[in-house]
Amino acid sequence: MTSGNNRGHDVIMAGIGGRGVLVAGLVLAQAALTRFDHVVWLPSMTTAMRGGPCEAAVSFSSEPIASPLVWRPQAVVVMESSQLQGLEDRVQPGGVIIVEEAGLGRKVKRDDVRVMMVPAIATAVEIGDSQAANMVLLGVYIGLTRVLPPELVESQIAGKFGGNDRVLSLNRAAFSRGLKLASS
Amino acid sequence: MTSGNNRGHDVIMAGIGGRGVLVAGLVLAQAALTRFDHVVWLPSMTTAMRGGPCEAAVSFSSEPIASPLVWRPQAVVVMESSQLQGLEDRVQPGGVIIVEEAGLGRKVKRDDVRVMMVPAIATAVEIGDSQAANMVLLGVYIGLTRVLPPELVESQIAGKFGGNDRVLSLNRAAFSRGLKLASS
Amino acid sequence: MEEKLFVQGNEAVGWGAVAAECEAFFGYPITPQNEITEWFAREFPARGKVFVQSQSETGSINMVHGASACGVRTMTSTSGPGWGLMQEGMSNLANSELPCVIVLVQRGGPGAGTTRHAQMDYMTTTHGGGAGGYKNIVLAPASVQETYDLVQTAFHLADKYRNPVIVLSDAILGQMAEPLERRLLEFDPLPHKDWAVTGRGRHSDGKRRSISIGQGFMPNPTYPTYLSFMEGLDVKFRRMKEAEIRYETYLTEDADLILVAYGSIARVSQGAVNMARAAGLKVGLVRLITLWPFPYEAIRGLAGDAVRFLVVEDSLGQMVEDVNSAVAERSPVHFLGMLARHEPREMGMIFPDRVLEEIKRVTS
Amino acid sequence: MEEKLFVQGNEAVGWGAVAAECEAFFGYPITPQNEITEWFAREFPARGKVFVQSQSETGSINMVHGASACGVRTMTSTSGPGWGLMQEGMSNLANSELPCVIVLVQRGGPGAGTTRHAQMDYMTTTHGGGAGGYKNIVLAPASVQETYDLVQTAFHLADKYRNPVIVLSDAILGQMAEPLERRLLEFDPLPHKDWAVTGRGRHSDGKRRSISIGQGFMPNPTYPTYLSFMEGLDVKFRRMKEAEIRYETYLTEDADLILVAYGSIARVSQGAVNMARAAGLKVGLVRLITLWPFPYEAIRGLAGDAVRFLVVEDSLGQMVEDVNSAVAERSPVHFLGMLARHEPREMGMIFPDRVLEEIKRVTS
Amino acid sequence: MAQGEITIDERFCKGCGYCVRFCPHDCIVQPGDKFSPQGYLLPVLESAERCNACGICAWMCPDHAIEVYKYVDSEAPLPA
Amino acid sequence: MAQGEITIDERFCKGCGYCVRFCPHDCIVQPGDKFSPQGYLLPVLESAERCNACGICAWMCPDHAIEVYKYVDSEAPLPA
Amino acid sequence: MEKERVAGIPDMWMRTENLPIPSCPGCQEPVATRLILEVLEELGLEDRAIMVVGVGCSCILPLSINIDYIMCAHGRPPDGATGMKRVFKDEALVFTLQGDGDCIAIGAGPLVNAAIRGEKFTIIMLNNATYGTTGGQMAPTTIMGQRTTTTPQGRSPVEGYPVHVPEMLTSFEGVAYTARGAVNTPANYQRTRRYVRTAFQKQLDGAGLSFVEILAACPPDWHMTPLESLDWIENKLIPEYPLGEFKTGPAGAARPGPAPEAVPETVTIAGEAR
Amino acid sequence: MEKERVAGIPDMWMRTENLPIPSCPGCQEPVATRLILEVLEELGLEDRAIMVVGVGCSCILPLSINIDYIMCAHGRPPDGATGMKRVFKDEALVFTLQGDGDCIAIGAGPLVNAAIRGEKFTIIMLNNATYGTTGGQMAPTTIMGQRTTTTPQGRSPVEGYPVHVPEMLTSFEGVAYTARGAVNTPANYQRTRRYVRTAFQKQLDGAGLSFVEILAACPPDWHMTPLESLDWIENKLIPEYPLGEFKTGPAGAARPGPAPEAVPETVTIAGEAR
Ligand SMILES: Cc1ncc(C[n+]2csc(CCOP(=O)(O)OP(=O)(O)O)c2C)c(N)n1
Ligand SMILES: Cc1ncc(C[n+]2csc(CCOP(=O)(O)OP(=O)(O)O)c2C)c(N)n1
Ligand code: SF4
Ligand code: SF4
Ligand code: SF4
Ligand code: SF4
Ligand code: SF4
Ligand code: SF4
Ligand SMILES: [Mg+2]
Ligand SMILES: [Mg+2]
Repeated sequence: MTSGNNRGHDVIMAGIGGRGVLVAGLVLAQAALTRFDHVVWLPSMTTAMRGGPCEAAVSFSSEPIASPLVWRPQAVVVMESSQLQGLEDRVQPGGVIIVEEAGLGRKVKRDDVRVMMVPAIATAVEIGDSQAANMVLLGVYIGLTRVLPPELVESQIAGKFGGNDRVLSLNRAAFSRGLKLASS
Repeated sequence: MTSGNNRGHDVIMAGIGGRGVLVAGLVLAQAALTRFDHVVWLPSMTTAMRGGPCEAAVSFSSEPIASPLVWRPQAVVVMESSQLQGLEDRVQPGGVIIVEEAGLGRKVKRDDVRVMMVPAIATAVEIGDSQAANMVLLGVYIGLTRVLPPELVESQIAGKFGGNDRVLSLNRAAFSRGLKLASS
Repeated sequence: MEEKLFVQGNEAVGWGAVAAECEAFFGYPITPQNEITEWFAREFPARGKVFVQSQSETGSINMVHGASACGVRTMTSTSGPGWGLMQEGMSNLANSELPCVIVLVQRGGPGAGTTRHAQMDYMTTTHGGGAGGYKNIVLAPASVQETYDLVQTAFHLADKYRNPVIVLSDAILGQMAEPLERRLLEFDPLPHKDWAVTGRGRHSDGKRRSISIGQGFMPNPTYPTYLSFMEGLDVKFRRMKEAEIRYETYLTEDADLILVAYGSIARVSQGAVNMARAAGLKVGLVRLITLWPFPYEAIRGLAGDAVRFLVVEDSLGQMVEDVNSAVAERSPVHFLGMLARHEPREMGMIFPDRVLEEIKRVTS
Repeated sequence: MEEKLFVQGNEAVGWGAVAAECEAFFGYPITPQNEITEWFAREFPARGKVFVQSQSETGSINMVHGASACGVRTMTSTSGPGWGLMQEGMSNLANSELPCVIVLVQRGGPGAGTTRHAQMDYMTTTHGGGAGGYKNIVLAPASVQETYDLVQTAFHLADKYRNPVIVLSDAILGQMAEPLERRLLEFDPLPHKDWAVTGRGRHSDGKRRSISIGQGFMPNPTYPTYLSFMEGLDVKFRRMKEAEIRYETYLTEDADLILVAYGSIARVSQGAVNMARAAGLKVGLVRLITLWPFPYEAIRGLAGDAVRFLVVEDSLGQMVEDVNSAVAERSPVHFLGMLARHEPREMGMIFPDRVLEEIKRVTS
Repeated sequence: MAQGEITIDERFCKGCGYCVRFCPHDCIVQPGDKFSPQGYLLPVLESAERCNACGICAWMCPDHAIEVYKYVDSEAPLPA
Repeated sequence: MAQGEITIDERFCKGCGYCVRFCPHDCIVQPGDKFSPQGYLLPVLESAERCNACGICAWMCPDHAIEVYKYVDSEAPLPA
Repeated sequence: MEKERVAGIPDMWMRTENLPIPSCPGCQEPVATRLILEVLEELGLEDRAIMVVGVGCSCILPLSINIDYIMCAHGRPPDGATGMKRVFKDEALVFTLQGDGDCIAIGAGPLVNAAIRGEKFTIIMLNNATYGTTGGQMAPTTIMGQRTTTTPQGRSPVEGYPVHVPEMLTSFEGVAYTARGAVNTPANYQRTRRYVRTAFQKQLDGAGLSFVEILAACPPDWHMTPLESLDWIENKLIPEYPLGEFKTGPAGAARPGPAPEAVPETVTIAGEAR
Repeated sequence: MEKERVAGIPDMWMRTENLPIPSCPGCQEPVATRLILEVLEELGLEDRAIMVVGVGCSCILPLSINIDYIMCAHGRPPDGATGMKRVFKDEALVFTLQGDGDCIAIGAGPLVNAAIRGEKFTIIMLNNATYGTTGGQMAPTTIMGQRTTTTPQGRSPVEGYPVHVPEMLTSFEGVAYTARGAVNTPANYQRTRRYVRTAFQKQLDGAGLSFVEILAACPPDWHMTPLESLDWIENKLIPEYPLGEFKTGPAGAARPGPAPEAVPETVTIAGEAR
């Protein structure tokens, strides 16, 4: 609502460059596109640093989306714990904060939102590649918010990584581990 | 006066590029500088043509000169007869038109100005170099108008061409031939 | 052409160029427009069209110059520093009366600045640029779809006036993805480019053609003198001013505060207007589509004692100068610029909530 | 320094640079500024100073960039097309906060245009240029003497603000010769250039220095973030606007028609004012010396029901936009531009007599 | 015997002297007292009888002021 | 017997493996299960006894993450 | 006696209003241009040829030449020609005519990169060892000791050394042909004409970039008479700039077509970049 | 046991807030930079050295290097360095650090003209066969068949051929030294270090422009792991770009000082010109 979007959902996924945060957002956006007429995916990253802060804002709605810039999302997904800082206060009351637990030296302070701390990197390493942490978190997000049916996301994953079997099964596995973590 | 110059003299010397019209104007301006506090020399030429139309406007005055652009000069000196066209009408009544006679297919129409047609190229060739036609005309102009004492101009000629004996004596000779033509 | 895509604004540029039957693209990498160059590298050769990665933006604009002289539709794209390098070329294209499209994806300046969003190239595209006081239409899309549409429009206008046209995007618009419907726009028919330099043998009249950056000093039949050329340009620029102003109003009828914005910030502003309306405030928006020609009359028409203006622009204040000039003291004009970004690093942004705050401040 | 010379405006640039203790000149030939480059080629090496003929104007401005970073006073000069080629460099200098002086001798545009006089670079120098919305002071002399004086002033202001300064001459002013008195102007003292890049060993604090076109994205102690840099620039540009406006009024007190002009055309206009006064007309002149910052307040202050303005400018109309904006409909604003030249070839000029004609037309 | 002849258009000639230098048969001279309307020293075909219409003076003339004609009953083959 | 030793700063290492490849004495390995805080595969000095403090791993490390120490009672001359 | 016109003003030369050529007495740029026209005629290319000029004294010549042409920015003819040749491909013969300053001072970037890309057009550079148009400043080709308005004491090592473009270009695989000629004697004229013909032929064969430099007199800026200028070419310029062909072999023929080495994932959405 | 630090982070490297170097895993630009720092230290030039960078991945490195530097426009380091070296003369050692795109695509004009003028500074070009910063587009150095984001099918002759800069520069009299090195093995590292030392020494001797190209891995844009990248350098890049010195002789020594040939009249007021 605060973005001027009347009927829809806004989420910010944040992390550091090169770790798949933009791709996770894009998979989400493309999945949303099968259900909503209006979808915006807005990536953002820094100039100077390889591996600097980076985020994707995804909005979807059944009505036209005015602002692609989202100040108060319903959810934030934080893949690099240092990024929590700037985002914590921005989530709408009643919203969701999902955050990578590795390196997170503190608790989330907000008590008016649902919070989930996720060992996404560890889970991804377990599956075989730390790079899949993004899909673990995407799974948690979908599992927790149910903004979209998981199958829609899964089929986007299939579409996106279909060309490479290893990568595909890795990402699939990561996503379903995320879903499971959400329901646990 | 029409240039907004209150007390002074404006002359336009016109010709084609590479034939010394700008230098003639400059010699005049530098000579004027020994007598007047305010002197402007304004050259102008075309972009595209070697040997295209070219002119120098010279103004001198005891008071500050507002416009360097002179619409109605007291005198015009035309070294290339085709240039007469645009300038003839601009001379102030009572002014002077001095024009190279070679190639001039017609009479000057103005009857409210003094007109002198000068065989400057022929005279210069006679002296030894057609390039000195500019000084012939400068001589005629000074002789006719007496806006400056001829000695002042002569000493500028000496200063300017002092480095090269042949050129110096050529220019000197041309100038005094001009003076003579004026008084004839 | 019913296909619906989900693409970035930068990719929509490519699709728009295909729709406009652009034949040749010349570009040099620079963030945040890389997706444009890469799109053309991928898609143009496959369609038998020309893609050349130039050695620099100066190279791009001069290759565009050559291709445009051939009579085909051609374009380039760039950002910040690259735009600076095209200024001599822009001036030459204007002199040569060569149509082409330049997509400028704005980033933060000056200098290398940042590769992130900003709207700091309003003045250089609308008032300045290279030497010699030429003018060019500047189209500012505010969505991926509109980027696609305005690229088509830009090619039409370029050919119509034989003049470069700028599509002014920005890093937000270029990078964000939205659904895109690939519809072909319809335009009035344009005359055959009889002026094109194609080799003497192809001209119906058997006479050779020439295109020169020296119009005005090198005489040609259309412009035998410099002044005739100036008169020609003057008439052309006036025609553009009269015919090509484009803007959109949103809820301005009853508004006592009218926002003025363009590009991605117009979207942000629209979000803020929606929030303000929800809060019962009578706020509207003028969204500029052409930055040049600027809708002076339209804005002046909206001005008056009962109305205020708030210009929102992700810069230190550029378009606000033209709004001021249009309003001519008939209404107060407020400004919200980049210093209102939410945080000091380059990722700082002007959010709708901040605009709303300013709306409240101004109206209270 | 009592020596009195008779020199062209272009040569006065050189003498002004010597007076200002400029140490390095970089330039590329272009008419009508060639006498400047040639003056430095002749005079600078003989004085142990640096002259380099660059390979292009882009080269010139970037060599100036390097030399300025050393902490010495440095400059270049150019015209029309060369100015276009300097736009990326101008934007980079503004980002790097490097002082330097650029003398732009205007010629007719756009493109190669003509090598002759015109005043068509008002907008590009004051509003536009390269990307990123930087600002720079633009000084417009109207005589050979003032060219010399303003070159000195330009160096002072460049150092004072750590920003490029433009001296905007034109072909008439650059080519015409007038007497020149070589007087040294006095300025407030300036701080030592502690920021200069000279090699680590020369800094009193032993700390290395750097100068970067990436201020804003590459953090430094002064500007740790992009926004802090923008704030810094904003403050600096505001300071310039407040402190550096320069203009001259001539017979405006009782005038019911006020001409506004700059550069050589201000001289022409003054001639016309003299003629008009002689004819009993109450006409005055505002001559702009700084084109940016523009004297909005001063002009607005002169405006009112009893007054009209006539902007005279050898262009299709550029400065007139700012005059319009300043006057804000308080007075009618008329315009006399290059289409009023006396003849259609490039040597056509706006003569004082033509301006007088217009004065009469407007006042009758 | 003359195999050809040349014409020099005085409107275009700028008196550079290239034709004089390069005529392989020394046919052309610049007398020194003949000026074009613009004041350039004009060359003239002095020894027409030696001209074999080789064309060299025409190619080397920077002002395209020279036209070369061959007498058709002449059999000499032309270079280039 | 070890003539030197190295330290690898885990904050800086990005797991490229250059040190592993270039150690002339095969002292360094990347075990495959040790990650840096940023998720990079860390190398470790496995065969410290073979290290002669030649410094190669340090120069070749793109992230300046390696420090090399020579034991002072060792006499072996160091290259470069 | 019947007579037949055998030489004179080239067929493709159009005199504007019977005006003289707007260049200085003794200028050899029109001579070099004439030779190009002869080759175009010989190869029957008048209808397909497109000339691209930059800014310099040579840029006014095409006004009088009856083929299609464009004038583009100073130094940028290789860019303009790239745009044209890429559009027209085999359908046009595209060549530039550039001054030495245009070509290798301000135009060095476009030139070198056209060579890198192996563009399939022809560059003709007129070397008059100076900037003629702007009144005789130093060019990169100005020879040591030569006085110009920006080297009033003569070019010294402070200003560097004369550049040898055809020699330099030999190192580029995309360059098919380079040569240097002169028009200071009838023999050199004919030789240079052959170079230009070969260069055009290379273009017609699609072999790569072809380049011919032509030494040309600029008497006023050399501060000499026209005839002295010709001697100066023989005695000073040619020793610095030897005439001849420097590269004649085919370019790129040895290269296989694309043999992809590294296969990027197709990423349609950009990550971080500058 | 006592221990002595014998290698590690260079003395002149300043780590900002203990952050890692902001380049990708396996990027060899910091390795090449390290080698330069070693030479500066060895020659005792830390206090007089000034580094000039353009725009590219290498331009962020000087943030962490404890010598004076400037960052100037993309491709313009030779211009910036000209400005600086002409001002400081012997008092400073000026060198550029440029990417290949910076140096020979957009920067070809400044490079060639610095060579023509015989500028007395040093250019170090990092050849990673791509535009690293902007995400892996084709560079002039991209090898045949190499896939980049702008040659998705691999570079083919349509995009021309890889450029060999040190070889090309040998034809300039103002160039004193050119070499090409790599840092893909410890031996190449040491060899390249010698090249850089020689290049700096040439500058100290005032011999002319000195130039060193260094091959450097860019794993992400090559779509390889870091170790695969090193192999690719050995197997693909070095065969295209042979290592070694290409010009070592003194430049210009053979040239006499100015010996004016033509004496212009000193004209202070301009005539017609363009
Ligand atoms: C960008 C730009 N800079 C400078 C000029 C001025 N200019 C016109 S021609 C020329 C150089 C001419 O030299 P060259 O290319 O050698 O040709 P020439 O006149 O000697 O035939 C210059 C510097 C210009 N037109 N455009
Ligand atoms: C005028 C301009 N054009 C484009 C860019 C964008 N840009 C930044 S770095 C770069 C190329 C980098 O390639 P290279 O020089 O090879 O350096 P690398 O990143 O590979 O080290 C480009 C095109 C720019 N900053 N400025
Ligand atoms: S045609 Fe040949 S022989 Fe006849 S005059 Fe000319 S050069 Fe001499
Ligand atoms: S070559 Fe031509 S221009 Fe020169 S003198 Fe002979 S005819 Fe006249
Ligand atoms: S210092 Fe030498 S021997 Fe020791 S670990 Fe490093 S590379 Fe191996
Ligand atoms: S070389 Fe350096 S960055 Fe690479 S693995 Fe070894 S320690 Fe880590
Ligand atoms: S200046 Fe030189 S090149 Fe230009 S027209 Fe005159 S002689 Fe020819
Ligand atoms: S993109 Fe390539 S050159 Fe740039 S930091 Fe990464 S590895 Fe290094
Ligand atoms: Mg030349
Ligand atoms: Mg690179």
